[in-house]
Amino acid sequence: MDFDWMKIPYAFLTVFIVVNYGFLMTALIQKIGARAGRRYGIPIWQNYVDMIKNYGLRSSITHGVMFYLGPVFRLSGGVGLLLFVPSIYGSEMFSNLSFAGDLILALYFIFFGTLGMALGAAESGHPHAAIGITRGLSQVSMAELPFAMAVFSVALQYQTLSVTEIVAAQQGGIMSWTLFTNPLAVAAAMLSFLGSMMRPPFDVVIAPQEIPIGPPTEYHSSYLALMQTNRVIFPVAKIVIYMNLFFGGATNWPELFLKVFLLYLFSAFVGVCFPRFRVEQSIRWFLVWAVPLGILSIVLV
Amino acid sequence: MIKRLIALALLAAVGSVFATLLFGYTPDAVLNLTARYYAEHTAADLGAANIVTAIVVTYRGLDTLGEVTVLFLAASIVGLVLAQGTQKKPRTPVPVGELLTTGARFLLPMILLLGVYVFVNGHLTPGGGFQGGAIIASGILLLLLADPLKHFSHGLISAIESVAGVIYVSIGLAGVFLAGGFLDNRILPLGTLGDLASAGAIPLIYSLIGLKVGAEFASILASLSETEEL
Amino acid sequence: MSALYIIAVGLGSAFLLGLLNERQRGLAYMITLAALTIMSAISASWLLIFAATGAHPIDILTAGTQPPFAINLRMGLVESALTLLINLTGLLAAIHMGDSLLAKGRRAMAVLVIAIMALCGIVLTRDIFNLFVFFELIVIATGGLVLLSDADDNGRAVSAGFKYLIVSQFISILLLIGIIFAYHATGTLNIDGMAEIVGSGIKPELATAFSLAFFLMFIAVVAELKPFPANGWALDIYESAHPGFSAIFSAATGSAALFAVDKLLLIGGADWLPVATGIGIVTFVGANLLALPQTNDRRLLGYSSIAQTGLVLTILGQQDILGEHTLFIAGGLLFAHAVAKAGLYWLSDFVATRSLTGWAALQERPLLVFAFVTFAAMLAGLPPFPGFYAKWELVHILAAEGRLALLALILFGALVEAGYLFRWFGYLIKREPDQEVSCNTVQIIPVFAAVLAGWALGFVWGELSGHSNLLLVLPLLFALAFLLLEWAPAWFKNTLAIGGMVTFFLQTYAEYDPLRLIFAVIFMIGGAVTLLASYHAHGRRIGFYPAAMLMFAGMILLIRATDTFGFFASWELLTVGSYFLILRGKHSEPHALSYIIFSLGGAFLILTAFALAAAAVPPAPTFAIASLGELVQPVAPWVFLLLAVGFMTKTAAIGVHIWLPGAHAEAETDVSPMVSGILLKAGLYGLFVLLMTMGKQSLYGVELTYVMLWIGAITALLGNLMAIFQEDAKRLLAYSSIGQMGYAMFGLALMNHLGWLLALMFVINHYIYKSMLFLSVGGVAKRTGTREMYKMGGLITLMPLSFIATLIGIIAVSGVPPLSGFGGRWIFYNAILTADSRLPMVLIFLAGPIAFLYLFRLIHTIFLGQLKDEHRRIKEAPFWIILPQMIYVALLMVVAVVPGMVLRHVDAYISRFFPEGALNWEGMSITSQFGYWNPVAIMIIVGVIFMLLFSWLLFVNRKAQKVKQFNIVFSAERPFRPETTHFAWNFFAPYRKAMGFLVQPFVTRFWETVTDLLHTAADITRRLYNGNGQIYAFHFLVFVVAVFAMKMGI
Amino acid sequence: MAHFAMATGFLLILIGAWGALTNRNLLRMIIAFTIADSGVNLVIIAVGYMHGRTAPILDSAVAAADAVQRIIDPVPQALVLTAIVIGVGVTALMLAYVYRLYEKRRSLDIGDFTELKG
Repeated sequence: MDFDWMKIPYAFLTVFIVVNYGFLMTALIQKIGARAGRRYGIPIWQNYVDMIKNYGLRSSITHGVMFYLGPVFRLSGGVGLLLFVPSIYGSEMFSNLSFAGDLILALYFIFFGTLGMALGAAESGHPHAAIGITRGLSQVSMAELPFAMAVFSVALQYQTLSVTEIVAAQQGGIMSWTLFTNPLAVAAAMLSFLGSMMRPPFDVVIAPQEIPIGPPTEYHSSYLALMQTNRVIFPVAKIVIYMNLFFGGATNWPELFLKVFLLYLFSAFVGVCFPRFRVEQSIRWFLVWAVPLGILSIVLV
Repeated sequence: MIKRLIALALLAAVGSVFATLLFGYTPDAVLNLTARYYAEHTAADLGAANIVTAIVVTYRGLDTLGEVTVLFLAASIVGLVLAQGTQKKPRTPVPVGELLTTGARFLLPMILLLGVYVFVNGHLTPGGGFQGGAIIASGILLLLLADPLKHFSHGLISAIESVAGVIYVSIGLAGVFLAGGFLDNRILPLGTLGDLASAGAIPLIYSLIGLKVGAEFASILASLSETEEL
Repeated sequence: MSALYIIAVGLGSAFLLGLLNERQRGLAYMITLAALTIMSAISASWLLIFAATGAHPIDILTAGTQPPFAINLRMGLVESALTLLINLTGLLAAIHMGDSLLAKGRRAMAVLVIAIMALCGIVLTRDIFNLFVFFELIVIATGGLVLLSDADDNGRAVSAGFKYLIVSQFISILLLIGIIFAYHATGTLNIDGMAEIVGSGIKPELATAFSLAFFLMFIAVVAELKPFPANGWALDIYESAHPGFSAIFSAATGSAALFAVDKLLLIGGADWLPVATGIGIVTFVGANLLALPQTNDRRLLGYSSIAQTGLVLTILGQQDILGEHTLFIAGGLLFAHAVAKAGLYWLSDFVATRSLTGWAALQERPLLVFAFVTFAAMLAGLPPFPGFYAKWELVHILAAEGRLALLALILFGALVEAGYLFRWFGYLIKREPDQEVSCNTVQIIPVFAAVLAGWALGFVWGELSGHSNLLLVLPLLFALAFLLLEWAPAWFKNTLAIGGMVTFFLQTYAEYDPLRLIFAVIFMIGGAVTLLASYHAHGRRIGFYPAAMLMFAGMILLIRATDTFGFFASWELLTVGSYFLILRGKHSEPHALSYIIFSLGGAFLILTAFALAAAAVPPAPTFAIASLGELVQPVAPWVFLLLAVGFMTKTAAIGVHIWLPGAHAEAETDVSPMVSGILLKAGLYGLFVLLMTMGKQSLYGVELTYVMLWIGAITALLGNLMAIFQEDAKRLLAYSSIGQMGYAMFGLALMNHLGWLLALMFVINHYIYKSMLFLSVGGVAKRTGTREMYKMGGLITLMPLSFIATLIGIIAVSGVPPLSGFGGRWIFYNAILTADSRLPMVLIFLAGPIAFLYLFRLIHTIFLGQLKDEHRRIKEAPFWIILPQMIYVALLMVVAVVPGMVLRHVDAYISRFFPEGALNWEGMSITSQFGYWNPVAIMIIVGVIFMLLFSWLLFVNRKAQKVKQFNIVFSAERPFRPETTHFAWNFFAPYRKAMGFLVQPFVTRFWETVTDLLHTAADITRRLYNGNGQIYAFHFLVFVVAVFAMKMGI
Repeated sequence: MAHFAMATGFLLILIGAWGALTNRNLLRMIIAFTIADSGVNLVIIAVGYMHGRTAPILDSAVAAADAVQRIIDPVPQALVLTAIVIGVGVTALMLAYVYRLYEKRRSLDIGDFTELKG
């Protein structure tokens, strides 16, 4: 088996870059959101502080094996997702571990962390964790649907499931982005995007008021640290997929940073403008608005 | 009322079938195939003067055996059913009158004799086992009317009935071995047409039938008579 | 011995009985038995002669004169068989009624002997008037026996008998008028003579009279068959008479009367065949429908008898097309009916109460249960009994001649009949017995004689069928052998079963092509692995092994079948076997019933399809399955449609799925994986075969595979959706199976290379993970004593192995990498990229994430969350239930890492059908024309990341202690009761609010409405039978007039 | 002649049937049936009748040789004998039934024996 062992350090590099970028970006977005709400917001380095503190803490309690594994699953999911998709188009160095599988692998790997998280939180025996999970799963199952259809539409459009080839097909100017060649799919995917970013109006799952903090209620110290790390990796990884599929990918890191930031900002923007939905409302919202777009995109492509 | 109307409608429909049969019916001018055969062959083959008897006892002997069996069955069942009912309690006999008693005493032998005559001569003259048996049974009926408390030996009646039946079947089987088939009357000499001792086994069979029928009717009558009035 | 001796012996002994003393009852009884034995022996000797030599029938003359001038009898193959049936029924009935006969005395015995003799007479005689005499003998003997056999001594039988006599009087009036005018028109009383004259043309002036006369004779004799609806009197007799006698009335009288009708049809000729058909089919369907709401066992059997007689009459009416097969078909159905019905009536004597549920008393006697099963299977026409072969022939010929409406009616009636029979069997097995079985050794003899006769007939009909005799097929024999081993302990039988299946696989695996090999492995090796779980059972486990092995035998034969006959026979075998298996569950009675009804309905569709197919291709004794591909328009799409729907009832496609959840959920712990993980694959195999041979078909411009695509997608969506709302863990898994089968069907219907590969992937995966999950959940349910998930919780520490199995299972089902489910999803996406139709895929997309919901619910509410107080001392599931789960875990891992091991061979095989789109299996990576996938790499990458993080966390938290259950805080309180803390009930409430409208039980309501309508119709019709004998006479006359109007009107 | 007898016979059958269908009393029904039976027997005999011929008995009046031209059809006569006897048997059986029914219920109304139905 001829395996290019250099891929491993490269992969670590990608993770490193993304983690740092994610720290800064999420803090920035949070600050923007706070300002929009006429609050001062957190300092930009707050994430680093929290992270160092949490990694430094030692816990002496656990609720059981799955409780233990929850954060592990979660972060594995985030990192895996990041690594199964090439970050920078045309760069051998940052194509990561995408040789293992194509778009479908990424699509399904999104659920890996969700599943593990759900299992771990449930093991804590905290009812709010379970309630949060049911709400989250209910909402995600519907929110992911338009995205899946958009992905399928794109795959049909380009007749491939390989992320690299899809990005390649979008090179040559902004007008060859999927955003313009297949606007319906992108619209559907972007609506779905709102649902999966855990921001208002679709954040009842981790609702900070009614239920302490949703599934992660019982997590603290190093458990929480792992999950917080994932909170920054996962959105970036996901946005990278969006970027690759719909927005022409990125040929270098600054382009990636920019695109990721703008996409993230989009969800934050919507989040500060709209009030929160209840779960059944959001399910219906996706069913009524996003799913038809997805169907249209499949039929018309 | 509705029931009657429906009944009327149904019977009208059945009646229309009957009417079609009736109006479409023309009597045969000549004997048909079967009847012709009987007319031509009975005398020669079976030696019986009464063709109807020949048909009843021999040609269609299986029917007759069945017929006898029907009576046997009826008698058995009636006997069984009525025997299961409560037995007649002794009661004061209704006076039956001198005329009836005397008449019965006087007529009974003659009736029995007539009955025997009728079935013995069944192959020669109109009549036969069934008619003779019925006549004998009517004698029994007379006896019962004259003396309602009269007790008949069911064992005897039953023995007559059964022995006659068994012999009947045996004669029938003898036909298989000695003649052309089951119930063939030619196991005995045919004799001369018109003689009493002619027509092979027909007189014998008809006598057995007469005895059997008489016994069966008698048995039914006796059973009915012995039953408690409800 | 001449056949005449039957009559002579009967009569002679009857008269002889009269000679005996009333007290010599023992002797009288011996004479009765001896006479009936001799009569049976005579018939049997003739049957042997005719069967062995194929000699022509022999005419027996009476009076030494040639017919038509004297009465003649005829003994041939049919006559000898029928008289044997009659005499044996009589003999066995006499044995059965021994006590009663001895109590009533010699005259009752004489009546019985005469009745049997007269029935033989009806069969033997060739004279129409003689026929009348024998009929009257029957009437009187029947009347007498009913009168004497007033079982409860409350006069009910007496009033029934009187009603019978009233109608008989009307019948004999019509018969006599008919005979005399027929005689006048033809000049003969001989049946053959009349037929000859009618055949050579009757004189025109006599023609009208003759046809009227014939009508009267015909209708009178047909009335002896108790046609619907002119049969109230007969039902009352069936209900009230001594069962020993009812057996004669049903088995012997019915058969003799049918033969009489056949003789009349000989005279009437082709004109009257439609009339017989019409009366027969109306009777068959009507009586079966009316049997549905019956609660009295004997009355129900009466309705069933009438129905079966109606069916045989229908067949007699179809002589014009059945030709030389009439005998085989009518005989098969008639003998099956007679033997079974007699047996059931005799059995009914052992049951004290007259309700159907009272038969639960038989539960304690496995042998009697076996007898009941034999009889019910014979009546329902299941293999390997004669009715099955007969049904096969009948349907084929009807289809070949295009009499499809009749075919549909027959199958509908048969389905209704199977419905009430199996419902009854459900009562027998499942209801609480409220009384003891009362039977003595002697009374059991006739029942088991009937059982033996049933199996023997099955063998004979198998030999005569021209197809392979099912009773000579090894797997089936192996299954049946377990009947003889019922005394052995369960572990012994289990070992034998596993050994047998593995050995058979090793002996035959070289014979299968890759596709069949996969199914063979799942059926045989998979079955053996699942059977490992059965070691946990103690005792003898009576009834389990014959049923299970019957099912496995059916499945094995299914993949080995090359012609349609073998295929259909094995289909029925596996259906029946699985039905018995499912019925073993504690509360599975209604579900097993709906399972068998849907399955038989599906089987009938398959049968019809095979028949239509065979009709479209030049006649051959067998129709190879491969020849399905040769069919052309217009028949091909219909065959396709019927077969597809038939197979889909087994895979529980939406619309015909309602049987599955209950059946799978209520089954025993080790049965659920068999019927879910393994049995469902039989339906998929059917669909595979169908699509492989027939490919795409379109009907009225609609592509049928496209419809199937939609059905598959809807099934996948709704199955998954319904699964998330279940509170019962096994029901949840069952609904999940519906969804999974939807996926597989969808894959098949894609009609491309990858679609099929997808379906196969599902076949393999679903077998593994669903077996595993069912075992795991079953083990938990066994320990906790409930299947309601909200009553469980927190079992992870107590049942860790079950938890692991469930965890692996749900990861695999959900399709999350790196486990094997992902392979399926990957192939799925590749497959749909090449498909033309895109809309149904939307549904499939939706179905995917929904699977997460129910899977999470499964693992959360059982293993995570709060442990209940009453479960604190629970132990891990029994070893034998855990063992197969661990094997499955290992298997899943293997399939996940090296899917190519199995799939590449199949991939190559599928290339024969779809050369386009094959996968590339070079190296570690699997490549399609669109994408790629490297299972090993995924496993390693995920594993490495996972282990890195895990070991870090372990390291930093090495001092962490597991805290107490309630060491959590919420809403400023510390919880103290697990019940209020375990969030489990109505788990996905928001989802129900949003999507609940999709899972309204429309389909269930639809089928409920159908059955309700049937029952209501039957209940309304029942009111016709108001019990008044005079009204029954009206019925008879209305029947006569109606038939007359129809016949003459046409 | 034959038509007249036959018409009478049919009429008797219909009368008997009417009686059996409309009378609720068991004994009356039985009597109605015997009337109908007589009608049947009359019809049978009527069918065998041929105008201008004599009874099928060979004696001094009818010689065996010309019997074919002289006698009427003997078959219906043989049949009717059987029919009559069977009728008697059935009637006897029905009477036994009525006895037993009356014994059980003290009623002769057919409408009182309807406990078996449906």
